Amino acid sequence: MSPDPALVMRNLSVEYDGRAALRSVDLTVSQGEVLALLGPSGAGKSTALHVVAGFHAPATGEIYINGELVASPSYLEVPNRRDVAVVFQNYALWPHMSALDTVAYPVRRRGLSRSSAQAEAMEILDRLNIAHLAHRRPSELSGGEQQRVGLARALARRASLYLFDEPTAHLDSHLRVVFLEEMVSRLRASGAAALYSTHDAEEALGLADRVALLHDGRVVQVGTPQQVYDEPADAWVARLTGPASVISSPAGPGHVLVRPDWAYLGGPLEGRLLKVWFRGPHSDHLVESRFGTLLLREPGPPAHRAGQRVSWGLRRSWPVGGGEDQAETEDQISSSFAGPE
Amino acid sequence: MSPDPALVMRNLSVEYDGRAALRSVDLTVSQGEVLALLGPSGAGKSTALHVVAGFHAPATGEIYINGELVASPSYLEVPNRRDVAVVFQNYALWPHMSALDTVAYPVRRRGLSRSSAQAEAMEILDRLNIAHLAHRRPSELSGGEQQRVGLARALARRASLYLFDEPTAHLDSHLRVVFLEEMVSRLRASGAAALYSTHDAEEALGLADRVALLHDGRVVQVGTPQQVYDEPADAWVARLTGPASVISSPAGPGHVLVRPDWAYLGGPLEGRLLKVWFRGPHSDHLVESRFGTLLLREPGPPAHRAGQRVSWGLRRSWPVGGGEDQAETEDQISSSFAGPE
Amino acid sequence: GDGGQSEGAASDTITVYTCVSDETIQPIISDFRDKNPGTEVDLFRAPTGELNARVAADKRSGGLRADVIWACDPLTMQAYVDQGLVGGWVPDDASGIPADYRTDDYVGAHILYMVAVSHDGSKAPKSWDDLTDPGEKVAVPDPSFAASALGALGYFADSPDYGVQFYDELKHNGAVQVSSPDDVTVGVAQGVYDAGITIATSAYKAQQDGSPVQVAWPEPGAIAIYGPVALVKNSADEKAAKNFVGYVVSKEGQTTVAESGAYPTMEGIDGPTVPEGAPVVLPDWKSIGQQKDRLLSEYQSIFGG
Amino acid sequence: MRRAPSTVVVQRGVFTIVISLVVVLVAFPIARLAQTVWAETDGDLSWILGSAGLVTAVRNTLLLAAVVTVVAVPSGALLALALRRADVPGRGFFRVAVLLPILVPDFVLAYSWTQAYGPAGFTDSMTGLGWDGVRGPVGVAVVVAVNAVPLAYLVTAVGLASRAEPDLERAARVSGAGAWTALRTVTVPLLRPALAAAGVLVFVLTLGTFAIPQVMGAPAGFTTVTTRIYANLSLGGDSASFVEAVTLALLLVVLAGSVVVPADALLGPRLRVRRQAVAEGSVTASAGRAPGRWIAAGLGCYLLATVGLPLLALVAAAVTRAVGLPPAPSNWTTDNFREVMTARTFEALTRSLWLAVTAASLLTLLGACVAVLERRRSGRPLSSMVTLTLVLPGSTLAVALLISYGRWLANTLAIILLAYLAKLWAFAHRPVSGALDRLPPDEVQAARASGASALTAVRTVALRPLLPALMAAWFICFLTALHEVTMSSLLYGPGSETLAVVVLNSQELGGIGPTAALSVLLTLLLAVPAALFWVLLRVVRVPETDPSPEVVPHVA
Ligand SMILES: Nc1ncnc2c1ncn2[C@@H]1O[C@H](COP(=O)(O)OP(=O)(O)OP(=O)(O)O)[C@@H](O)[C@H]1O
Ligand SMILES: Nc1ncnc2c1ncn2[C@@H]1O[C@H](COP(=O)(O)OP(=O)(O)OP(=O)(O)O)[C@@H](O)[C@H]1O
Ligand SMILES: [Mg+2]
Ligand SMILES: [Mg+2]
Repeated sequence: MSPDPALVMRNLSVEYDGRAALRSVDLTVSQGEVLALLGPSGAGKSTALHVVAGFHAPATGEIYINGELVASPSYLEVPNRRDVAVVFQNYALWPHMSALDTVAYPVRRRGLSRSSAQAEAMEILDRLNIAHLAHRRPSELSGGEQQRVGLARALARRASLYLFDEPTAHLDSHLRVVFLEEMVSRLRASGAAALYSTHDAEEALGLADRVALLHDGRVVQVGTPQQVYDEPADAWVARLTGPASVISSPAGPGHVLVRPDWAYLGGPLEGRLLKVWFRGPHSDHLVESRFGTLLLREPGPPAHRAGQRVSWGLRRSWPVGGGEDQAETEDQISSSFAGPE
Repeated sequence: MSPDPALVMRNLSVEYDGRAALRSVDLTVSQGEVLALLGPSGAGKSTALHVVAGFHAPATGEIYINGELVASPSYLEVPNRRDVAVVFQNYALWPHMSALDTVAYPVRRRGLSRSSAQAEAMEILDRLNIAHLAHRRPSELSGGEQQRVGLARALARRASLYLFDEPTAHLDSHLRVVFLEEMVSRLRASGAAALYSTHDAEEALGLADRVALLHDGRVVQVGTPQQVYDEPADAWVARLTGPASVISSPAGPGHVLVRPDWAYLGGPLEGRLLKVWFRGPHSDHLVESRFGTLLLREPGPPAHRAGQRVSWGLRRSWPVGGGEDQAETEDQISSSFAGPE
Repeated sequence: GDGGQSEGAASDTITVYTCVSDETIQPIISDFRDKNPGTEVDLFRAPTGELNARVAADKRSGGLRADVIWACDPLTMQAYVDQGLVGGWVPDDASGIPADYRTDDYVGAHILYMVAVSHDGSKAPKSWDDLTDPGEKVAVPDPSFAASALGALGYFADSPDYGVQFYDELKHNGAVQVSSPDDVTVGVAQGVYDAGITIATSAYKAQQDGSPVQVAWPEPGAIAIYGPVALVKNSADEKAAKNFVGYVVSKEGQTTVAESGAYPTMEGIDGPTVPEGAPVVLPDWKSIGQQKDRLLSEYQSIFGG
Repeated sequence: MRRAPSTVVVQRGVFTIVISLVVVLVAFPIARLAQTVWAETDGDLSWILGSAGLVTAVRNTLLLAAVVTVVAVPSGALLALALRRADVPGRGFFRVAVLLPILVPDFVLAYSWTQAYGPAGFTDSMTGLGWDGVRGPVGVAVVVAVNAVPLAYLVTAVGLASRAEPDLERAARVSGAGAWTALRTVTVPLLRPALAAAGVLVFVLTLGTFAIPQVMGAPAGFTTVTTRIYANLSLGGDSASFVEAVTLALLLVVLAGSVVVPADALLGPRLRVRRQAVAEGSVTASAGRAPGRWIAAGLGCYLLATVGLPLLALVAAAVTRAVGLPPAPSNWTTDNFREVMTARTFEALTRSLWLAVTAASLLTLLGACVAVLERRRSGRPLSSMVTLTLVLPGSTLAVALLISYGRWLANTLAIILLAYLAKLWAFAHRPVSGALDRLPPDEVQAARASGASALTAVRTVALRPLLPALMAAWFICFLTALHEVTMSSLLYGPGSETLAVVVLNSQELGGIGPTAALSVLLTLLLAVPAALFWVLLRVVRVPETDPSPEVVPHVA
């Protein structure tokens, strides 16, 4: 395997007729690494994947795959000459091909015979539990089934760099896991790397070796899941990587960031319950106190009702730049946890 | 408002050239209620929505909207005569229309003038944070942005029954909440009802008044979120509605179902940690014991490492039909929580 | 015919079907109008093929919608007669027209002469069989396409010292068939062919326009194909129609024909060029009519691809 | 299945109208022909079908049609794909230029080719490279093909325009497919409906083509069914030859039917791939890695050969005093143009324009209706039916209409209009049908679910993507109707002379100078609308704005 990183984006910018969608992005994906691109809708995730795949030309910067220059403003290698496999956010399945032919397609391109290509394709379809749909066309498949065909096609490509664009958006938790395992095992086996775009913090944290946070075309933080979760660069990152409240620090001046699980009920501090949500394995409590409003998570069903006075405490907290506007944050919090009781 | 339920499906079956996709489904959505259709990929969620919207004819059974018969094997009311709004799983946006025109479309159909229609459309786009994209066509929008346009179009329809097909699949947590709030407030205001298809248990539990579990075209359980989570009809429902382990009951014969939060570390029972996952607000522990393997959730980052001996206990458990195959279940569990550490 | 009324035309309006070119028919009509004020003439002019189709269709949908037909060859006209569509009357003063050019049913109103046209530089044929001289690239019009060409075929086939083998020899010397006499003229003018059989009018027109061609009236003679005019049976406007036919074959009519650049049938009217003492021969239309299919198939066995 | 009232009425209504029109324009006329034959032969056709050379003629006809289809359709498709690329310089110009052959009547085109390439023609007199074969089967095939390419091009182009699906090609590329593989495995298969439509049109059109084989085939004794039909008519004062002509025409109908009907029945539904509305990126050209300017150069050569020289020869003929003279200034004249531009001509021109516009508009509507109805099982035969009249040579179709409606409509513009509708219906239907197949149903459903009635949904959502196809259909019909010769010259009466009739009647059909002049004028007259048409087409196309890879040089 080449010693060079699997993917290097250097000072990469992409524009759509004048509007910048990526702004001088610098990212490196080492061999065998899974890098999650975590960002809200419109952040530029798909754009990043597409420019790496070779669908767009960069406005500035270069892209290297396995140390080889594949794109610069003056030079563009065509997609099929880049050793990448792509899962499209909208599947991009071929209406005239059955699931089997679709997945066999990249295998055929690798030069295998029709029959062996179909055998290999069948295997992959089977792993994603859609072998029984092998002979249906996209129009006869459900959304999630289509997405799985798209996934299977990418896996069949056997590339050294996989580009996944929200590949599990339409999969239920079980299938999601099945796919992730399949994906990981393949990566491990082939030592391939992956750039994985998602808007789901939990998925990114649980899956990736490193997470890159994309905000409006810019990379605002790169780090291990633990890092970006426990030590977010700012309140924006904090909220994107999971539930978080910003309150004025009980122990001195400035503001601190508090994850729901960093706080607990029955501590030294005073407060009042504003809202309680049952969330299955745990419940969330919105607690009002003189330090601000914060969200607090306890395992199991709710023990108190909204309106009750409660005592609470902090296991830990993380200082954030004072730039945060308290009020705005509160809305954010309450909103980001509203929903009918 | 009419006293009849917003939607009644009676003994409803749908077939795609011979293959059944819905099998004699009986469901009722009362006025103002949000009913979540929770099911794995391919369960028949979209089919159910489409047949209610009037895109397919039922093979058997009837559909009543606000007490009015709209579909039976012998009669089919056209979609525009049904008081429904639809969000398509694949958006189904019109390639030649700007976001603004798209959202103004249903308003225009309500007979409003072009200008006032556009004003109303603009308002909705603004609430979903895409006002600045009003003049772009679908091909110039990101996936999530397209989905939001699709949502806006449905909200602009002002129907008495909304059909949402995995409407938040491409939205980040923040947008998801914004949309849900918008949706709920509109439902509350207009007293409209919603049939909400999703594969995300947490979303279903947090959002819906009642949850219907769809398995291979059949409804296997209907109940409040609390009911389906705490008292699942069977192990399949249990796993679909959230993490769950099935172990042989420590207190006597038979098998019991255990949610991760029903178990805690430091209890009377013996075990060994097989795996630990950091999941942000909490961590999951896979514990091996003589009763079987179970998943256990503790708030905060992991306190132990895999391989360590631990003691554990159960806060509560739920008996399930012995029909469960233990071994199969274990794989299921471990798999459904695997993922690279 | 009754079509005349079904069109709701005024009762003193007559309809003329013809294949004669506009240059000829228009002056005739206007001149006739001047001489018969109050009689309107509607014209349907089309190449023989379309004309036949129109007549056939009329016949099968309520009868001919014409009062007078002016065809371009006797064969076609005879066929109409045989179907009882036209004829049964000719003007009394038709005697001005040579007997060769009339029957009891129709009278020749103009003549097409099939002559030889040759490119400047290549020698003009003295007699028809000069065309079979080796080295001459000759173009002949397709007799299954143009009745005039069929007339020529008919003549040669009948004449003892030619016969169908004349075409055989032509073919052997690399003669080429083109679709219409006009194409012959064009082809020769361009030098694609050295010489060819075509219609005098077309050849002379090219020559006058300045095309590099010469016209010859070979021995035993230019083949004369006359265009007969006839009265449609039970014409709605017998009187006006008869007037028209009468006029066309009258001295004035024939003069107008001549002035328009076509060859009149009436003798003693100075029309377009006919070289001094140029010989003229006549095909036997009766026999041509009878053995048309045999002629054509024999011809096609020679020129057919 | 009962549907709710109002839509039932609408659908039934449209269906009934279309059906009855098919009867009036197609079924009844053909039936009348058949009945005529039957009545006048007592059903004994042996003497006709057994007649000498018929077998050859039929063989020639079928062979010609097959060859032309095989040549023209791929060429048209290639043009369409090439001209889709954003990086081809002068794309707009090419898009118009490619269509020029449609502007020229068949026999003029035939003539111009003999002038350009034949012995003593352009190339011969300049470079000494004359092509004898141009007057013969090969020449016929080439010219008919050249004449058909624009049609194939137009049908495929609108198929492409009706929907851009770049992600599908991108997916092929990242699966490891080279440009051509992607083209072969994804782009072309997605075009199949349009290609099939083009194929049927070209095949049937060629079966029925007359002028070109007549003018260019005669020297080689190359006969087709159509030339035999005309031969029978032109020597056919007698009933027998007329009946023979009609019988042969019906034979053509049978030939066409036996190809088209099975094709439609079998292929039609299979070719249709149901699309799903997916978010679409913008177009990345993928027609190959060759830089656009090479493609442009190739196109240039093609156009020069197929359009440039022949049209030049045409212009030369139009301004030259007499045939056979070198086109030197000394021989130039405007006579031909003056001959064409008489008061009668302009009167006829306005009439023809009116006729062509009406016909084209009605046809587009009818074509669209059939395209929609054929998707219902009950409507499927329609598409085949309306194709049958296309194969009838103009002369025979005109006869059929006269026999059917002459009693009431003879000598009126109405019957000419009917003839155009009957002849060109397929022209209007097939392109729309081909484009409709690329329209995802979800988008219409979304409109319905937004409260739009069936008609509103079509108007607001379906119409726009189909606009290119509809405009193309209109355009083809308009042009063809504008310079249609045979039918109008057989059907016209006092006060209903069309442009072609007036001009071509001014001397025997085939008189080249004025006819050339007419074609030149028509070309000029129509090049303008043609240009506008393509500009419009670009405007209504789903936008293709993208920094496409081809704008940056590739490394081979
Ligand atoms: N047009 C069709 N033709 C044939 N089978 C179909 C068609 N559409 C859906 N199906 C099948 O019907 C079943 C239900 O499809 P449906 O789209 O309702 O599933 P779903 O619950 O929406 O799944 P997902 O969450 O993946 O969208 C699936 O097994 C699918 O394969
Ligand atoms: N073809 C295009 N033309 C113009 N603007 C575009 C185009 N495609 C994307 N954009 C814009 O570029 C930005 C980034 O788009 P991109 O698709 O990369 O977002 P994303 O991160 O994938 O979002 P999502 O999670 O919703 O898919 C968005 O603001 C979008 O509006
Ligand atoms: Mg995206
Ligand atoms: Mg679905």
